[in-house]
Amino acid sequence: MVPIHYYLILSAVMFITGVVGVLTRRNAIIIFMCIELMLNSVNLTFVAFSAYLGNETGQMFVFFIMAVAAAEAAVGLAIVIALFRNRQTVNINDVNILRW
Amino acid sequence: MIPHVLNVVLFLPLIGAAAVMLARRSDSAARWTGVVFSLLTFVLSLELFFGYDANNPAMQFVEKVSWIPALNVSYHVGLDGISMLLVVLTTFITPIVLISSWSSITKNVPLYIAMMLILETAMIGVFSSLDIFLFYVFWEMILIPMYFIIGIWGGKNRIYATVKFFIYTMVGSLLMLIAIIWLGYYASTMPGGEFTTDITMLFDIAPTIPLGIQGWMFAAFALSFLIKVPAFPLHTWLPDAHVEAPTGGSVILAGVLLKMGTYGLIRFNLQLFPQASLEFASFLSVLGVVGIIYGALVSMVQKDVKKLVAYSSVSHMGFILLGLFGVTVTGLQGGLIQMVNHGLSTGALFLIVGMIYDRRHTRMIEEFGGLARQIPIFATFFMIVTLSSIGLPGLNGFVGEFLILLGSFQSDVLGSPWYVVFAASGVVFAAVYMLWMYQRVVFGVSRNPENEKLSDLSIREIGLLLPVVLFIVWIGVYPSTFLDKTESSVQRVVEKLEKVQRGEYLTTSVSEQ
Amino acid sequence: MSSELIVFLILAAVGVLSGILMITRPNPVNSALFLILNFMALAGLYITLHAQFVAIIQILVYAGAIMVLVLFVIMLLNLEDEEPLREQMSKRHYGSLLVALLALVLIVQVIGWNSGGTLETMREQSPHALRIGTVEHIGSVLFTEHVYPFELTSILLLAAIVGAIVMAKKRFP
Amino acid sequence: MHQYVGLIVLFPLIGLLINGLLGWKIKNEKVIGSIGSGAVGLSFALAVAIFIDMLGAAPEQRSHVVELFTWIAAGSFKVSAAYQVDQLSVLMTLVVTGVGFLIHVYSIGYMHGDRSFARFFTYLNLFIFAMLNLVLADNYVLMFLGWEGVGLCSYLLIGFWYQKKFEGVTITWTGDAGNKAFWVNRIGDFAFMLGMFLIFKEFGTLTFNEVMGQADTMAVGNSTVFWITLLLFIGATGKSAQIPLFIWLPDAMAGPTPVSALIHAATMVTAGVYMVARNSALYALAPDTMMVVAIVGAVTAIMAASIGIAQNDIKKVLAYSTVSQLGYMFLALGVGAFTAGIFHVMTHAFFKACLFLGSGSVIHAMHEEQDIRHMGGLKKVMPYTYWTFLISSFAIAGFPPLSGFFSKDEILWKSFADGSPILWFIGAAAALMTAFYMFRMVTLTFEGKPRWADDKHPHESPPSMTIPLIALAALAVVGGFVGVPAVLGGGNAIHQWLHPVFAQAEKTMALPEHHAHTTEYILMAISVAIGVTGWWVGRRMFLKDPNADERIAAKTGFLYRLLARKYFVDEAYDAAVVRPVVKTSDSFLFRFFDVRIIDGIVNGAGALAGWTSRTLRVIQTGVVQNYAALIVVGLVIVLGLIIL
Repeated sequence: MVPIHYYLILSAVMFITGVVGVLTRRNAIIIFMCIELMLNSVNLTFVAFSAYLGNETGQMFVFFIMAVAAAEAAVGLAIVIALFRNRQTVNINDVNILRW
Repeated sequence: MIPHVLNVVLFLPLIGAAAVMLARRSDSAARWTGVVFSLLTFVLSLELFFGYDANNPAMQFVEKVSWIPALNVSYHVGLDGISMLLVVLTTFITPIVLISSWSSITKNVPLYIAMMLILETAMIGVFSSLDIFLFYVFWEMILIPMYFIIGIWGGKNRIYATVKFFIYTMVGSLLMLIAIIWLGYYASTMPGGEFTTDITMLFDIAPTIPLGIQGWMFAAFALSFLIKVPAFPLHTWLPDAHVEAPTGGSVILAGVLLKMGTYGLIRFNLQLFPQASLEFASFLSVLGVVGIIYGALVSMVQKDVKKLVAYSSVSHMGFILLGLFGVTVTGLQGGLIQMVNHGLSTGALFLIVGMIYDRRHTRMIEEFGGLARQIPIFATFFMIVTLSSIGLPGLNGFVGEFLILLGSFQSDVLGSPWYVVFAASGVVFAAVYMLWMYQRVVFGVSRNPENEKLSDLSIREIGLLLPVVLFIVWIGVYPSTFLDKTESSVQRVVEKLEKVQRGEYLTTSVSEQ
Repeated sequence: MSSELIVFLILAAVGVLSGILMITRPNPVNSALFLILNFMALAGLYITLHAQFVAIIQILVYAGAIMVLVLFVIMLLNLEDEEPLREQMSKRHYGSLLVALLALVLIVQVIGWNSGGTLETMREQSPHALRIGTVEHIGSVLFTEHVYPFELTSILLLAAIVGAIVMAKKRFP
Repeated sequence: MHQYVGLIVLFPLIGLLINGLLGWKIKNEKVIGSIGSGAVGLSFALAVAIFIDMLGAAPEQRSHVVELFTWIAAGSFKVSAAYQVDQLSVLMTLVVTGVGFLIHVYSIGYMHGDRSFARFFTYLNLFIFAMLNLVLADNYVLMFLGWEGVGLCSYLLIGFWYQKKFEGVTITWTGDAGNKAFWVNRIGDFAFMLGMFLIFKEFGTLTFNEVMGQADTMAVGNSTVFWITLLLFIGATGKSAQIPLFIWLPDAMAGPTPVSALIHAATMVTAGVYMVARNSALYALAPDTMMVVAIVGAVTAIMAASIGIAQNDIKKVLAYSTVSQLGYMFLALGVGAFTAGIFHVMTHAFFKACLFLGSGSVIHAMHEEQDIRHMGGLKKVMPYTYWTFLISSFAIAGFPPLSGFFSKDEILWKSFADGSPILWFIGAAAALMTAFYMFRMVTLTFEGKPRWADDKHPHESPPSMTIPLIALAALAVVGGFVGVPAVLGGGNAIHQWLHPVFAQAEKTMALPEHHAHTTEYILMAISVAIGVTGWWVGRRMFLKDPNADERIAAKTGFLYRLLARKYFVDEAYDAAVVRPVVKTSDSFLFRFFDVRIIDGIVNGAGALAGWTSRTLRVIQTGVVQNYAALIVVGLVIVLGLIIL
């Protein structure tokens, strides 16, 4: 049998992979994809717990997370497009307007 | 009798402010609306003055509506002689301020008028609140319009002055807030007590606080008020604020806002914490005396007329502080009338400085000279107000200073004549700095050809100064009109403190019960 | 080693490797394709957890809809390759990497390698697992117990649609 | 009649309101002058009426208090606007309004053509108003109102020609001289106020009658009373230009000459004398203070007289002469001769006003020339001025039977009899100097050959100026007869008149009666001899050689310079008091303490907050990845805490 730890550790590894991607890449779209990866790793945790606890709430969460992810994808990519249109780049190092 | 006249006086300016913002399409419409509302407020406030029963030391015109039941906070306002006088002073000064800015404020006029009217409501609120929480709300509410008045219509260095003014005041008032909460909490620890901020109740409860804690409470309140007064050495915001503020702002600042500090000391410090007041009386009197001399000496060497007047305020307010903490009826009465006097004469001085600034766009003493020849009416008003400021008998300044010094000299609390000996030397210095300045500005011959082209005061400007001068003479010749109104209220304050001094007041801490 | 474990390990290896490859490819298209592979592996893992409906949705929504959208945007923008990761590694990157790995170690520490704490009771899947992953069960729960969040989700999606249109379209003159 | 006393004060008030508010519209000098003079004239007439009324009453029924309204009341403190009509105040009122009226009339001529004619009369009326409050007040506070009020008028009138320069130590403009007068007076007033506080603390009231009533039962030598009287006396030294506060009076000559005559010679400066006399009952309780008063008076008398010798400005000579004469008055008060002091106030008002007005007439004629070295020979050109001036000079020098002889002689006699021979000697020496410098001045101004520039055309002044001169000269002649001493067979009417006012003091002091007339005769003869000597020497020396000063200066060197430069008192005050205070205020209190220390702390607190924020701002790079990295760091920290 596969204990839940395996799933959790796998999830953690994938999550950290996503984190590393977010921290190191410059292409906004790739960062965006890394975030999707992080979300998915969390989904895995939910589903694993759902199965091991015999409780469907975890899967409900996954369902809603996916909805949110879809919405996020739509808005996020729209932002990327708007950004590219204004700045001709998706390199986030060039986008530091947060700095006042 | 007008029903609920205090409510009307309190909120009419606020309604006026709303009306001004609605009428903001035209500057002159806004000006007229503002003046009409402030004059109406003044007329209604006369009802407060004449309707006030001088023989009754209790609060009058009381209004009470529950506000935050959970904290026992209510909208509770009312006047005794002390606050009544200051409310009328406020309503008297505000129309003058609005009319004085008739031609000098051209930027964003409706907002300016509205700010002044909001300020008026807040000031009346401060003086009439009988609930510390409400008081605190009004107290902080002052900051907002004042912040904008200096920050938007001020001089070159206005942002620095505004921030300084704001932060100075905030530092004090936050400590006061803590003390207010503690007071409310203390009330709830009394047997059968509950959290309250109603001062009519706290007047009886607070004096039972053990002396050690009372000292801290006293300090927390006093710091806030001393900054506002401003007492030495917490005064440095004042010259900056005055120099940068527009004329109207300076007048209202000197005329009314500083009085909030001394009023707070009478209303809260002396009455809520009598034991601590007696403990701290000599310390605060020393601050007052140092302020008198220090303000005068520093004032003497100023090159900017407005700054000179600002430092003279420090000196004058020092007198009031001394009068309050001598804790005698005479001294307190003097302090009270001196608050009104200072409002009138220093207010008028700022008006006058503003008038000359409007004409010459400078306030440097060295730029003037020989003005008496070009603009004699101006020089005459300037002279009268100057003399009032230096305390010439027959004008208002003398009555206040004399009573303060006389009262403090007899004071058992201070117990030494030296306070008065040093304070009275301020009378000499006042003559030195004011008349020296007057000599350099008005007498001699002109040091700048621009002065030759000056035009004398307009009818509007004369109309502004005339009522002030009228009251300057009135108080100087027949102060009883005003002193009679406050006598019984002051007597009550002093009696309480005297009782405490004799040890008659029952001091019981919670733990003992 | 049970067959279940072998399947898990294979899928896990695919997931991890595709993830790592995804974050290291200079070309965004390649990254996107590896991410799709990763999602596939995840879908497989869902199957091993008896969550058939989620697995299918994963393929349909993620690998299908979202990733197609991403690829579409990548191609629309016609982006050039980023310079190889090796060349742009800076102190900050190493720092990030270090911190991230430290975080991983700590997370694993919290989970515990193979044993410990409340997880000790979860060495096997629940007997209910088989039942709760079905479309029938999910549907009934979703439309009864979780009907309010479900309806709210529609509002969220509507807002996202409007937001996406507003932001992505050309400015008004 | 006495109940109408309020009107005496009211008339000048009305006059000043009319001239002050409507003067710019009236413009006509005659009308303005008539209103101003008329107001004072009416007051004088009423004062005469009250005086006559009082003469008819029994001596013990001559004192009344007329209360108008409560002025200030707070707590246990209450003062009223109330006037005390008694022998002393009526006498002073007569002098103030009488001399004041003449000087008002004189001013119509003197100020002719001045652009601020109405302003001048407004101020003069204001002065009379204040002075009347001072002398008529029934309490210290109202007296203080007059006290400061006359100081204000003095200030306003000294700086009346505010565009004119005036030379003096640290003085450039006439306004500076006005300021100096006001400030020095304020120092005196400061002491006066403290005196009042002390009185209120001790007696619980500030009304003269009540204070004196309580003083009646007090023991001589009471230390509180000593401090009270000393403080009041310091107030008097300010107003009456005594050591150490006399420095303002010579500079007060910057004002128009009628002002010098009215305020700085005849009336205001005698306020200190009046005040001490008013409080005679208190002073009698403090022999130590009396001693101080006498010594200060004597020293002032001789010091000022010696300075007067070396002055060349006609008004400066008269100014120092005034200081010196005031010294005499205080000498009289100090030895307990209150009547003699008041007597001298009165006679001095006559002849000194006449002298000042005469000098004004001269200055007018000489086109604003005030240096007596550039005059001479004016005797023929302006006879009225000369003769009145000469008569008054004889009066001040103490030639019998002119007024100055009687009053001065009484002072010298009392200082010898009730004081000490030393005081008498100082007084006599000062009298010699007085006679000398007066006739030096008369000779240089009016006699000898003309020394003025050719473009000057002196002429006699108009009647509006000469008539007051003649009237005052006449008073200077006959004024003394009210005080002819008993040894000369006189009834000493003024002594009789004032006796009830000073009875309490005299009872307390219990001065011995002097029956031996021989000493008095001898002293009288000496003082006449002194006067004659001074006259003869002064006249001879300067008639022969108008530049005799230069010879003396060359011979005595530093001594002469010391006198000419007024003992360097102004310079010493400037260096010891004025400069250090201003300098400390500017460079230490303001520039260092206020700006550096207090504002330094305030701004420092602000700067600290700013610095902290600037430091923390470094992490706000604006790069999203950095924020994300920080989130991870936060995660690590939280996890670390969980594990630990």
